[in-house]
Amino acid sequence: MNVMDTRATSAMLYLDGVHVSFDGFHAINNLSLTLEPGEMRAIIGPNGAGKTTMMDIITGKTKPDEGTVLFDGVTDLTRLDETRIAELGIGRKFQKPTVFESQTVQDNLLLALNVDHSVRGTLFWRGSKAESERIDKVLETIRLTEARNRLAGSLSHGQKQWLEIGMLLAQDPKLLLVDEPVAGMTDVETHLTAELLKEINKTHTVMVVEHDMTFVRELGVKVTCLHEGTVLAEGTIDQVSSNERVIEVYLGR
Amino acid sequence: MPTNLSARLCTFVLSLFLIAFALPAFAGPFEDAVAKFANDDFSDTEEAIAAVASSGNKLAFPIISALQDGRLMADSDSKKVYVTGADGKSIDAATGEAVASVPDSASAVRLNNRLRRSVDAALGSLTLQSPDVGTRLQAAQSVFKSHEETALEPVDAALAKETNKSVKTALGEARAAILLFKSDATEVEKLEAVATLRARGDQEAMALLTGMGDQPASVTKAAASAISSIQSSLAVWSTVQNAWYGLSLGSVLLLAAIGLAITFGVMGVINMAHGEMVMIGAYTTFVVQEVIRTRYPGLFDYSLLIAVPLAFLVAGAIGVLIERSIIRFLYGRPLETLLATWGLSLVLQQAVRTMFGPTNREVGNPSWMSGAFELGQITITYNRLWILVFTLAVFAILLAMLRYTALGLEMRAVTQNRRMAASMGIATSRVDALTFGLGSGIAGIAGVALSQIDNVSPNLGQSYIIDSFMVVVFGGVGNLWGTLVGAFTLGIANKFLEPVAGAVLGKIAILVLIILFIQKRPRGLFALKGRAVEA
Amino acid sequence: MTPHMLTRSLDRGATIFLLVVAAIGVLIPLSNLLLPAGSVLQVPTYLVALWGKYVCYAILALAIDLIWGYCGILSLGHGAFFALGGYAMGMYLMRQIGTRGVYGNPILPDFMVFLNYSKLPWYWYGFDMFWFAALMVLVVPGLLAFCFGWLAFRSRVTGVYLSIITQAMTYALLLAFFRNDFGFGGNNGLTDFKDILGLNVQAEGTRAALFALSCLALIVGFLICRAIVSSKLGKVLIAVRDAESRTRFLGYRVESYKLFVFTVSACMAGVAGALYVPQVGIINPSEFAPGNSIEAVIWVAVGGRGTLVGAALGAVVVNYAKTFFTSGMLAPYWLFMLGALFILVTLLLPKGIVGTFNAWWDQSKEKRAAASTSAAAEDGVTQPKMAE
Amino acid sequence: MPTKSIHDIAASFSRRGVLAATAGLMLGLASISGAKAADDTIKVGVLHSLSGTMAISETTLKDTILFLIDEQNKKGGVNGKKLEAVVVDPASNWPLFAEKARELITKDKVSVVFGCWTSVSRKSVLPVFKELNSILFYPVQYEGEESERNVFYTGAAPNQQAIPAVDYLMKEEKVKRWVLAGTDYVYPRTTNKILEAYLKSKGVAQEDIMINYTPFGHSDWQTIVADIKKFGSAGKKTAVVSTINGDANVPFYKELGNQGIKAKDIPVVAFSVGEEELAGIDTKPLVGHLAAWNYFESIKNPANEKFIKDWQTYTKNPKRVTNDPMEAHVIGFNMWVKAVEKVKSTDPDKVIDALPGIEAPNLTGGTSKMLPNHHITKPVFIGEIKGNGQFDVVWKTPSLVAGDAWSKELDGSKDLIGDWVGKKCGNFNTKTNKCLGSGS
Repeated sequence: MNVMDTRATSAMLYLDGVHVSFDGFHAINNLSLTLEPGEMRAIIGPNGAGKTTMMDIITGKTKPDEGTVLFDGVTDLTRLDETRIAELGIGRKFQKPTVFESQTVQDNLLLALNVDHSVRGTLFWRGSKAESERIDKVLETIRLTEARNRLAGSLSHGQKQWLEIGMLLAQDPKLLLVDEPVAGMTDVETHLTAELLKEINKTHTVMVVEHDMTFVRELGVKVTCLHEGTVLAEGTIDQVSSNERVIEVYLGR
Repeated sequence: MPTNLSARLCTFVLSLFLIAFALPAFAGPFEDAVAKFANDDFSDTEEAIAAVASSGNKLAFPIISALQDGRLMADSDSKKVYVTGADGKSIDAATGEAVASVPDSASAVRLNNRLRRSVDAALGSLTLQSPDVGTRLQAAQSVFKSHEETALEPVDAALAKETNKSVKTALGEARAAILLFKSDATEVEKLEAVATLRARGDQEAMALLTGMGDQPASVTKAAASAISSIQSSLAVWSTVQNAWYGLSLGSVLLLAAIGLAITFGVMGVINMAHGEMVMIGAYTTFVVQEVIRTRYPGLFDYSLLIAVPLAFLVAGAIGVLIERSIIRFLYGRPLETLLATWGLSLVLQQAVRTMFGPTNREVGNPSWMSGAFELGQITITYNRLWILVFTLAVFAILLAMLRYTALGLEMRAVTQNRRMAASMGIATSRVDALTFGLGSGIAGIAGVALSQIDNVSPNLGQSYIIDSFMVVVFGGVGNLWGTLVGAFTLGIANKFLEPVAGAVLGKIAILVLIILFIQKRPRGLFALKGRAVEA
Repeated sequence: MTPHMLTRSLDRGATIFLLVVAAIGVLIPLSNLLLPAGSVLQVPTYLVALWGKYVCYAILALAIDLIWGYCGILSLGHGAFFALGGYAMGMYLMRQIGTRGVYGNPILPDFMVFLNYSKLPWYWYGFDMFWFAALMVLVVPGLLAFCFGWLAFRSRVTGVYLSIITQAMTYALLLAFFRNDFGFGGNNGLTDFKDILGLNVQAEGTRAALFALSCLALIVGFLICRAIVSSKLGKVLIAVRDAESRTRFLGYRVESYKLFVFTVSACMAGVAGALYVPQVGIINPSEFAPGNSIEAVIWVAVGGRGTLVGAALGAVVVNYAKTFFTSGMLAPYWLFMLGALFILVTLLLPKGIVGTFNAWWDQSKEKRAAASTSAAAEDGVTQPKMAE
Repeated sequence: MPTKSIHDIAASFSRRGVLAATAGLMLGLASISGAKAADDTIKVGVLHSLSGTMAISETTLKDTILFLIDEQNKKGGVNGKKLEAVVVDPASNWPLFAEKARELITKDKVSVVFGCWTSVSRKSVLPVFKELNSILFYPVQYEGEESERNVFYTGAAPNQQAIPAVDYLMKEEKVKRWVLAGTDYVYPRTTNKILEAYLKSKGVAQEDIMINYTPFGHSDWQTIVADIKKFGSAGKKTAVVSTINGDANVPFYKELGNQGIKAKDIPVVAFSVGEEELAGIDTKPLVGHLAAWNYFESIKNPANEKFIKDWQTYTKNPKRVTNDPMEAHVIGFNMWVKAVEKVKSTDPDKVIDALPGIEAPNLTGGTSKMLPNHHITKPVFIGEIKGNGQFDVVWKTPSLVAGDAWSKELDGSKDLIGDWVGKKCGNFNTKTNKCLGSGS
């Protein structure tokens, strides 16, 4: 399928005036944000800024109290559940890497492939050449070819992070939401991950949530800073990091 | 109540003895009547009672009251009958002369229910003018029950003298009851009678009105309207009664579930052996009562008060033991915990079965726990009332404990964020043990209360475990208030369903409703929202 | 089942298991029927019936393992599906009694006669035909499981909550079937069967046949389970078990997967019950008791969940122990042992007999591999260390 | 796609799994079919639950049989052979009853089995006893409607308990209005059906009969007791006929006592409450309530006094009570001994044919006789609960009552009789002169 979005006129992701509160605590507060097709966006912000909650809303895990969330300019995500949204082409990588630990690396990727996901389809499924090639390619990209038959649970933290990204690739969505991909990675791994994401961005729209400023800088893309569930500042990394209020929030001056 | 009535009677008997001795005994029919007691035949005894009661003989009262308390001894061979006083002194029932000792061949004159009723009736008319108010009230009421024409004169006589208000009304009602059934009573009298009964307005009054047989038209009409008015008022009361039953059932459910709300709700541990903790509490009560019975009978009324802390300690200790030896290895594996504790429950049951035997054990109700009182037209039994009070007290104490004590604070800390708590120097494993102990201890306390209304048998726990889980899940896990509301909701719902659907269908309906409810609100009535759910 | 699924599901171990079951299924009946009674090798009818019961339990255990071991659904109400299947079969057997009931009523079963039923309740229609009863054996448990699961899984009732409401379900059914007005013989249930398909249920031949049939059912059931778990669907199930929401975000309809296995499993339990009834000779509400379902779960835990063979093995081992310990001097202590078994297995043997053995086996295999090709192994073992 | 992990797992374990399974099977064969009967003893099977819910009632009966066997062996056993008890525990699990029965007869080769309490347990072992042609003595009062060649019913049939009790209440207490309260299982259902028919035949109107069923172990009696109170206050003398099952009785009586329902207002006559059950309750508030049995511990009679003394010495428990089902076992056991001695053999067919007509003294001074329908003749007593947990007999039938297998009150069975002597049939229709169904 053609992953490049042809309708570059409308936004890939469009959030406007979104509110969510848990038992009185306002996690997301009048949040508005748009993501153009093919764009890669880095989201930063202190703990509790609502980064993860935002992703929950986009992926249908949490329903907003009010506000619009549009995908591809047309689809209202607030009405759909996780499965449907995933089928639409939104992939997500969790903050703490979640892979299927008791299955092999390649089975993890196999499960991620965006082929027939119906009960019937999986029950009578038989491996095809195309599929195994896709998997080999992904394994290549995430540098796990040797580990293909190892249980995912036995991978190192960094490898798990990559495997999860690999699963995103296999899923081949229009929009990737990547939550803290380099948490707990060595500098080498962090660098490689940045490379990987840039590579992915060539063919996909990506939203990255990350604390690691050097990493964000390395990505060199537009940055949005969230604070208390609303957009505090937007722009290049330098603009944002020189923004008074951002500094205030981070250094609590 | 019957016990202290007979006590009053005894004193009254003795006072009458003095008079009795002074006078020379009658001769003739009275002796023959008395002799009948010795035939050990229920119908003879009945005749004897009637004859003696109506004889007007001074000995009539002592004889009949002795008969009631099983102090009337009869010797079937010599046909002699004796009255043994509470003080052990005995007299010849026929003559009233004191006798040295009652022959061994004599045995107490036996009664059956029919005779007990006629004894009550006889005593009623005999004690209408007793100096003691309580006795007079009793007498008036038993006359009301028996409403025999013979009692009319004594009633009128008593009414004339009576000063006490409540006794006066009671006598009035008794009189009405008699007149209603008196064939030669005038229409006016009967109409008055109906009015009086209508005023009384309870089921017994209605019983009399419905059962009065054929009467003059005006009376039947009045009775009919009286009945309908009583019925309508009773209908209202029955709703109140259902509500009360619901509350009382709810309190039992809450009591059984509250410990679970701690172990399951707060710790997330599925303790299938929870019911057995309840059972252990009940058996503790049994042991306490046994010791008291054998050593310090005087303390019996306090047995429960003694049992409560003990049950808490015993069950709590066992709880801690379980947590240390089994549960702690299974944290984060709720389903395994469920299986292990189920096995544990089997072991505990069989252990109790081998120790105390498989049969039920008797746990007595202290006097303040037995009996009932009338509130308007509904009966409220003391044990249910106390259990309700007790449950609420336990609940309040538990809440306070969680909120204000150090342990409570630590518990909440550990359950909300174990790692953080640990890093702040809280000995989490100690807290776990104590929390589980607390839950089990409360289950033990529940056992003390349940021993008052249910079997004390090895199966006691089994009958509560499922209901308890329903309550906790329905109310919302991790929320004590949810458990409270859940318990009372289920209790009341159950009691309003029961008259309609019957006990079995009612219970089934409740279960189905809960299943459906869980679909709507998978985390119960008072569910936690947001990130806490994931944790 | 398409051929490639069959081949895929038949690895060495599965094949051996099937062969043994088949062997037992053939040899025991033969020795029982052909050899002279009393000879050393002759299996007495008593044992045929007994082992027939074990085999039925093994099928039930398989059904539970399929949902618990592979999909993480712990049902504490599977006894209900077992019992429903049993009742469907029982109703057929009751209708077969015909005029040989104590009251000689051609239509009404005895219990209906003395409870003054004037005519057969509508839900008893059709059960005089074997094909209908056989169909109901699958349909009734399946339908209940489907409706229940549809409600539960759609509203994402999971883990402990699910276990507890499955328990509520079987408890409600227990109470319902106790009621005599319910039309299933109340507490006494259905019993005093005469024929099945015109054969006397008491006859040795019939017993042997039933036993063989049960073994066949176990084989088929095992094949179905293997086919499911070794297909891609099996991987999805495990994925759901390990990380449900992750699976959702990959675009799988988790609820339909759960619903599918839950229903399949319920049907298997139904079949087990249906085979159990004619061999035991009675079906009554106590089969719905929550305790029974929990015990069945323990069989699986003992044998090793997520290992199918283990489940079947566990069912046989535990029930054999039950038979053994409930006679003679040990009789009063049976519950102690069962309870202890529950505790010890969960504490010391969380993987179950087969699972533990299997873990040990893999380790020793890895060692051997390491011994032979140390280079590859080192690579595999030390790489994570470097990364961290 | 290679799916290595799963398959290896399967491969590696199932080989061993298989071995274990086969080993288990072999072990099974060895241990179970291995045992065989010793010839110098006669084996007696005891099939009573020692664990689970029914242990409450059945454990005592197990001890009773062991006690009787002990006594018999002191007298030198039967036909010069010692008796040997084989005890199994069906653990209150009905299918297990069938399995254990099969085991006793086939593996242990017992000559007779004494056992069962609940109807369902009897029902579940019936096919086994028929198939393997052995003998079961069933000691508990039950709903009747049964007469099997291989079973001997030493407990009361409905006409030996329920109907006399109702007669007593009508005659002595002038009861006009009836509450039939029971646990919802077959014994109360059938008994109440019989009583309902009987009461109507005595001219009691439908609105004067209230029937109520509760689940097993029902513990919240508030509503029902209140209903009984209401029903009882309609101006006619009311009584409760209780077929409530053992465990539910304690809360029931406690609620009665607390709500102040005195025996002299609304008497309760129970068919399942004996000395054992009362041992669990404080009986003072219950004095005057009634129970109908064929035996009471309190009955004054040398035979009974001796039995109680020996029993309490045997159990080393001076407080151990005796009850009706125990007496039933005593009678049944003695009848079986006599029959075996009569035919000089333990061959089931001979013993079964010998048993009808055999007489054995019961503990209440009479002599019970085994009837052709395999039920026995018994006296019926009405006892009043006393403060000490015992009963005071207030009425007894003038003579022994013969147990009816088939109730005269039910349409389904009024023409049926059981006769294993002449007709060789358990359900013989006297109208059509046909033996219904397959009979045995």
